[in-house]
Amino acid sequence: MIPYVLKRLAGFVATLLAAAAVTFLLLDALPGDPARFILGINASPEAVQALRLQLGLEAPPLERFIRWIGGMLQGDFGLSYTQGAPVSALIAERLAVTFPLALAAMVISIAIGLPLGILAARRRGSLADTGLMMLAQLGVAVPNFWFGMLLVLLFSVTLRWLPPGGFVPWDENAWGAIRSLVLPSFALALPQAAILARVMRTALVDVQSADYIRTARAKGLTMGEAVWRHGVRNALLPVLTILGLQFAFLVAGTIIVENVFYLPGLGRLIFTAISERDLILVRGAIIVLVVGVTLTMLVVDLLYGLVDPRLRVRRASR
Amino acid sequence: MSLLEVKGLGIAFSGRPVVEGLDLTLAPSERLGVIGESGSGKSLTALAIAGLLPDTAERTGTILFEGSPLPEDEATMARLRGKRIGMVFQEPMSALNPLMQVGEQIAEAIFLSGDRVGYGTQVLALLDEVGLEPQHRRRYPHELSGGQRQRVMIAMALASRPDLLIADEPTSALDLVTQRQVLDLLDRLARNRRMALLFISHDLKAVAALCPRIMVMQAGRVVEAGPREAILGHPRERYTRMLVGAARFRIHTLANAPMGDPLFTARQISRRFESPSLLFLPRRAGTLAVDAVSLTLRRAESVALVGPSGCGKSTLARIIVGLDRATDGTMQFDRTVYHGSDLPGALRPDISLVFQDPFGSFNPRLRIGASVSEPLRLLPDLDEAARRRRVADMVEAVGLSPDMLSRYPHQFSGGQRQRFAIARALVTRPRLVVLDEPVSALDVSVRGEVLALLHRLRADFGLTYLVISHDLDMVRALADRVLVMSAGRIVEEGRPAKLFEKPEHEQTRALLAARLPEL
Amino acid sequence: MQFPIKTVLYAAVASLVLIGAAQAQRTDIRIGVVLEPPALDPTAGAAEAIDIVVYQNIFEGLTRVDETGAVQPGLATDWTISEDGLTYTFNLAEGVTFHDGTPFSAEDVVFTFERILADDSVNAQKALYAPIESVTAIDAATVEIVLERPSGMFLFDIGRGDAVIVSPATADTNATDPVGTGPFRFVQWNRGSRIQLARYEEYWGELPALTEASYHFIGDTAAGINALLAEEVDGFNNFASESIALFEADPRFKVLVGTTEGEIIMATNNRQPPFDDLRVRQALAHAIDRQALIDGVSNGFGVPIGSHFAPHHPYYVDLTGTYPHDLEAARALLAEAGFPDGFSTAMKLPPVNYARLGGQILASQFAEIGVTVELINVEWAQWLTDVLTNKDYDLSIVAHVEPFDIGIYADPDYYFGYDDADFQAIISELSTTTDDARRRELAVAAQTRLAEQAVNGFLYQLPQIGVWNAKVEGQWVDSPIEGVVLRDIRWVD
Amino acid sequence: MSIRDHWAGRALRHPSFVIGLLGTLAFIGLALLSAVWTPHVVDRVNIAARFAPLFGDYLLGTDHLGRDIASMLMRGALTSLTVAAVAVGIGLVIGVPLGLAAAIVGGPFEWLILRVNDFLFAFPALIVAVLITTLFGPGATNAMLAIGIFNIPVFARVARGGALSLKSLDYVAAARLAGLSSLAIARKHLLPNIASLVIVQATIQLSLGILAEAGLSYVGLGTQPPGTSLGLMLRDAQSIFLLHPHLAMVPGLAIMFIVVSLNLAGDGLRDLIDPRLRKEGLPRVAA
Repeated sequence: MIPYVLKRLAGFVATLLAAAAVTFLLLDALPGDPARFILGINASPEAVQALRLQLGLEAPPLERFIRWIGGMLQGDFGLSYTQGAPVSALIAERLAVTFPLALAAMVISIAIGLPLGILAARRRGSLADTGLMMLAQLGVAVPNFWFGMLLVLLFSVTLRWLPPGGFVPWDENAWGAIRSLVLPSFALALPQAAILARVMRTALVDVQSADYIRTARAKGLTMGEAVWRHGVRNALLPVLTILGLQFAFLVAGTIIVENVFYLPGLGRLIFTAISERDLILVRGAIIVLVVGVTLTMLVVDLLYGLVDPRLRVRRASR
Repeated sequence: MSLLEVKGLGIAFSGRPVVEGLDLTLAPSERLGVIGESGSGKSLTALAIAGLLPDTAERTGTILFEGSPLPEDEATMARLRGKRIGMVFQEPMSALNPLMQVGEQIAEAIFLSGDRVGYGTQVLALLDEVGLEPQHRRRYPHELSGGQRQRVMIAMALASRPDLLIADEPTSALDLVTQRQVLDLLDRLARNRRMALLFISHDLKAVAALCPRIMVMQAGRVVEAGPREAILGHPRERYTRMLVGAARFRIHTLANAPMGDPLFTARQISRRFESPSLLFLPRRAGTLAVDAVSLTLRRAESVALVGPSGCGKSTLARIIVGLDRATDGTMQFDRTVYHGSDLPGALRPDISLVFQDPFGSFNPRLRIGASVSEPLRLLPDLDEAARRRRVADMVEAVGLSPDMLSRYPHQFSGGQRQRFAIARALVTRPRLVVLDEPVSALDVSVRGEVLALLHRLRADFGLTYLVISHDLDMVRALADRVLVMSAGRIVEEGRPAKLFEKPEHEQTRALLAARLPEL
Repeated sequence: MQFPIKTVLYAAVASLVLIGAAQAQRTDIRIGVVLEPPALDPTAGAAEAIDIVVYQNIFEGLTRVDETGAVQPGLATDWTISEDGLTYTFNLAEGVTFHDGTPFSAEDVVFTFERILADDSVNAQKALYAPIESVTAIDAATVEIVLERPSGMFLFDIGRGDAVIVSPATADTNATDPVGTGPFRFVQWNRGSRIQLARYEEYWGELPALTEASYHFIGDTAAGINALLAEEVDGFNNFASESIALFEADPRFKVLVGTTEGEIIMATNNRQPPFDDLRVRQALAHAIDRQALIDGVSNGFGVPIGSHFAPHHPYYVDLTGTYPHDLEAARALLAEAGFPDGFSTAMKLPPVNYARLGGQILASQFAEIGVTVELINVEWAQWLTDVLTNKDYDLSIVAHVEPFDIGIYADPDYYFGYDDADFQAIISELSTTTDDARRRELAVAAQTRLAEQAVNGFLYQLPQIGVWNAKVEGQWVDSPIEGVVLRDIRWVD
Repeated sequence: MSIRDHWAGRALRHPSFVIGLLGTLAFIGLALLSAVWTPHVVDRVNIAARFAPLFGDYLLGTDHLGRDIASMLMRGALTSLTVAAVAVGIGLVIGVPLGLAAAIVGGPFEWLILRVNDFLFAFPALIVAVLITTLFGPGATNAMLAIGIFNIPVFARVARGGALSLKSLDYVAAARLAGLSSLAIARKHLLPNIASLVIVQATIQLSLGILAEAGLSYVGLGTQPPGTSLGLMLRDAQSIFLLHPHLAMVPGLAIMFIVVSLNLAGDGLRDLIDPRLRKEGLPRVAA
């Protein structure tokens, strides 16, 4: 197992370094000057220049890049230009919304997607199967900001069960925080659940025609028992691959859903920070997002190694 | 009362019949061999008996097990299968659950057959009975060789002490030596456990070696059935006669081996494979696939390189034709010295290779003509007309017609494709042709023709052959001289007749022993 | 576990009390705003979003501007102005404390103005306070400010958010933890979500009715509508115009339509040909159909303007008739100026609704007189660099929200590129006279000059469309200065 | 050619494929038609005719600027399709060669390409879109670039997977024996055989591109006025949904219709061209 893990870790670190470098370069090339933005229309050039010095925008790019990376390793992401607060605090505050949202969406999509996929596979060809698969087709096709709004109109405006948006901080009222995450995570989870259902169904249907299932039936298991004891675990492999990719889509989705439900998430932070040219905040936030996505892919890779012995155990001698 | 009685069995898929009017009876501990080519419906018959037909199949006729018909409802049929019938399938690669240790999979079979306690020791007993070591039980399928995996399958089938063992092509995916060991194992087990055996195969010699009674099937019908001596001795049906004839090779060795001057010599060729190491960790010691091999091929000579799978013969072949590079040692073709993939372009037309699997050797998206003329790129000075004429000549030389060139590979049979493969190898008029298991993937009936073709082409074009194989009968029909390889080294050399009478090296003896008795 | 009789009893009693309390008047308010402020120090940032939260709520100036735009006493209860209009003596209120308890004194006023005028000051409106020569504390409760030259707007300018009085102890941290003397103190800021204020019980003046106030940041209009309809938010001070019909028809809500200090103009680069030719600018003025623009962009909400002046201001004069919507006249003027079949130009639009929609409507209106307009959408930061700083533009649409800012046309290198001696004379006299009648005359003259010169396309005044819970009173209908003043807001039955 | 008639024969017995194909072709037809003709001039602002009702003198009514919804739908479909198509093009042109090269060359070069893949993947399309639009200003072209960049790793992954399974086959070795260079082998032998894999993935990425464009337009980074796209129409209509529901319903349903059609066509294509494909359980990568 060790060489497999080390290989994956090396890849993880390399991807992160590349991401940091590209983010830094891209943002440095952005036109527009943060100091001018803070001081507004009528500010005098001297005031703008004073602020630029104060924010350290004048140092050469490479030096700033090294300082930034060094700082990040010790958890210091620098100070935000516009809000003056440490970037790491700002990000942590927003992460307390985006991370549980993405996690909840992932859990919901698995909780809905997998059972439906298994149900559809078990009743292959029946009405339930075609019905579920049509539903899955629709699930993928609905733009999530539109679906989100329809959810709000039904559950908040008409039924008044859940808040239409906004976020009650965890420390103030944990239950309120959970309530404000329910609708957004469902809006986010819908397309992912649809994809998971389709992949699970296809995987299970393929598994049913696999040779080792026939062997298991020969040993005295019924088709259902054989699929359950042998098939599901093998069917999990393609599902795991999709799960690994899905976190990246969830992150993209959160940015839109945070807008629809006006949640103080990392996505919106990046948006406002970019339009306000708060580059140091943008850089920090993007890196956190990229780490989140690559970390999940690493975890899924390692899980893959765990589930599939073929990856971690040496091949038979020739 | 017979153990198994099948009356008027019919299997059809959406109306199209695949098996019709099949009758078969099997007494307890009796053995029946079913012989038939691919597509004859023999495997479907076995699946029908075990109640494993796919749900899209429509079954007619009756199957009685100890007098009572097979239960309709799946659960009871599954329990019956588990307790009374054992099955072994053809593809060892995919027949075992890749994610579960083999010991566990055997234990599950024991658990299902009823005795819930002490199955740990039973697993060890079964492993031992099928010739595997105790530590194998913690291995995963991909860590075992084909033969070992087939033994695990057999152990699983025996777990429930079945009265009937159905073996569907159990050895056709194995190399000859392992094949013989598995057949002997099945024979011994059937006798010790007094199990009835339904042995299905396309290899007549394997069926004849194991079963006193034989049933011949063709296109879903039983052509002939009866005791072994009757079927082999004086077959009544024409199809059976053709099958028996094809299984016996006409041995025709050349009167005197032509003693041309040496065309190709290899000096101390070795090939080491490094294990995949991480970027930073030190490289671990690799395995030595070919170990200091030296050989010479004379002009127009046909030499065979034989050995069990994994002895390095294919690796050596790849190095000789320039697909791979030797880690050390040199080779000389005519006056040019090379190490493998550094074979100069000018010499490439002179050496060519015929692959084993006819299905994988042609690009499905290209017309067969384009594939056959591809090697002509090595002869840039040929103009278009000369190019087309040469391809047409070669296609006719291998017994096919040029107007087939515009068709696609999937429109030809295995035999025809192998002929096209040979035409492609000869289109550049090579002097040395390396043949990697040229006929082992073909149906028995077609093998004879292809071997005869190879024989004629060698005579017509004065070709030098290097034939790679593990099938001694085929080798004796084609080669003037035989080199026996084992674990990367050539251990014995000689004329086929001498080797067959007085084998010296124990590897050669093992290969000879693996041959099935003549019909 | 023995059944917790006691706890159940308490719960029952508590819930009864709660229900009882629900009938009593609510004293908390939740206000929706579209933009979140980048920081909370009004003296170190120009964003309007800052003043909306803090102006007259957390911070106070010497004077304060009321709902009509008039100047009222603030921390200075009364003041005297010398004959030559150069020396102002302010008497400060007694017993005033900052929210952190430190007492307020004249020293704080001196510190505040020295901080604004310092070389490294980052105050956005530093130019307004340039005329100040000295600020001296006569005694703990009296401050004297001496000017270099008289300034008609001085009392108004020190009432703006940029000149609120800050304490030296907390000046540097006001951006994230504002401490002022106002009726509400800062409680908590959950970034991206909301800011909470609470009534400052030791406030020196009259205590406001509200005990708690929170601002909720909702950028998306549809989300805002849902928040109002689900009664998660009690009102928006200035809401998008497209769904107002929804709230006018709903008895739970009331809609207050007023104006702001924001003039929406079609900025024209007077130095860039062909716009340096007065006839071309006049032709464009004739081609603009203001009412169609207002209907299209803000669903009919908004007052057309003929010059750069807020209609709710006492000195306002209606000059929309200077160049009435007349396509024939426009085509004639273009021909006269040498463009018989029009010309093509480009319009850079910042990322706001009135600009992006307005641009499309103006483009289709100009197309009718042969002027083809290419629309280029830019981010704010890019607009500030391209248009404002480098003057690299032909036309643009933007709102100038600074109160009484007609003076910007007197600066020749301001991005309009307008350099007119007569106008500059009017403005310089206006800024130095304090007599009201004379100021009105000058203001009218300035407005008329700009209108005739058609310096820019004067479109309409940015409306303030307030959508509130029907049971809330005391909000300002107009907003003569940036801010949502909570002082008078209360719940009624 | 025998593959086509055999293929068309089986196509008719594959209902969902036929529905998907017809839906897609109808949609593309309408979109292309809008380039030459639309019921009304698409971007003519006519305030007086705002919010005209359904089936009045404007078939699908008019929007908040008085523009005819039907014409906007057709032109919007054209923009959405072009954005998604160009994005797929970018993914194809860069992703597929990368994937093939990784499979053939292998070793550290393959490791590098896989890392670039992961890196490109880790950047959510929206963040890339935001960065690009702030660099070059928002607009349809930048949406194409952003979604295109997101497609590259998808196609690279598909191409590499396909090529790896073919690389060990004999006809590739035969080609190498015939002296073909790696590049020639990739072009002549590998590319045609992974074509079906790539085509299927292209249809799926096309449908996801349309959704991504809608997402970008929703946050104001996709197509900019006066241009129009389905996403932009949906965003503008979202805030007046309660007053004029049909303004949001029409673009929303149009997006769903084209995405479902494309997915059905894609899956149908996969089953028809290469049944073996489905067996490999190629995980459908969705954005």
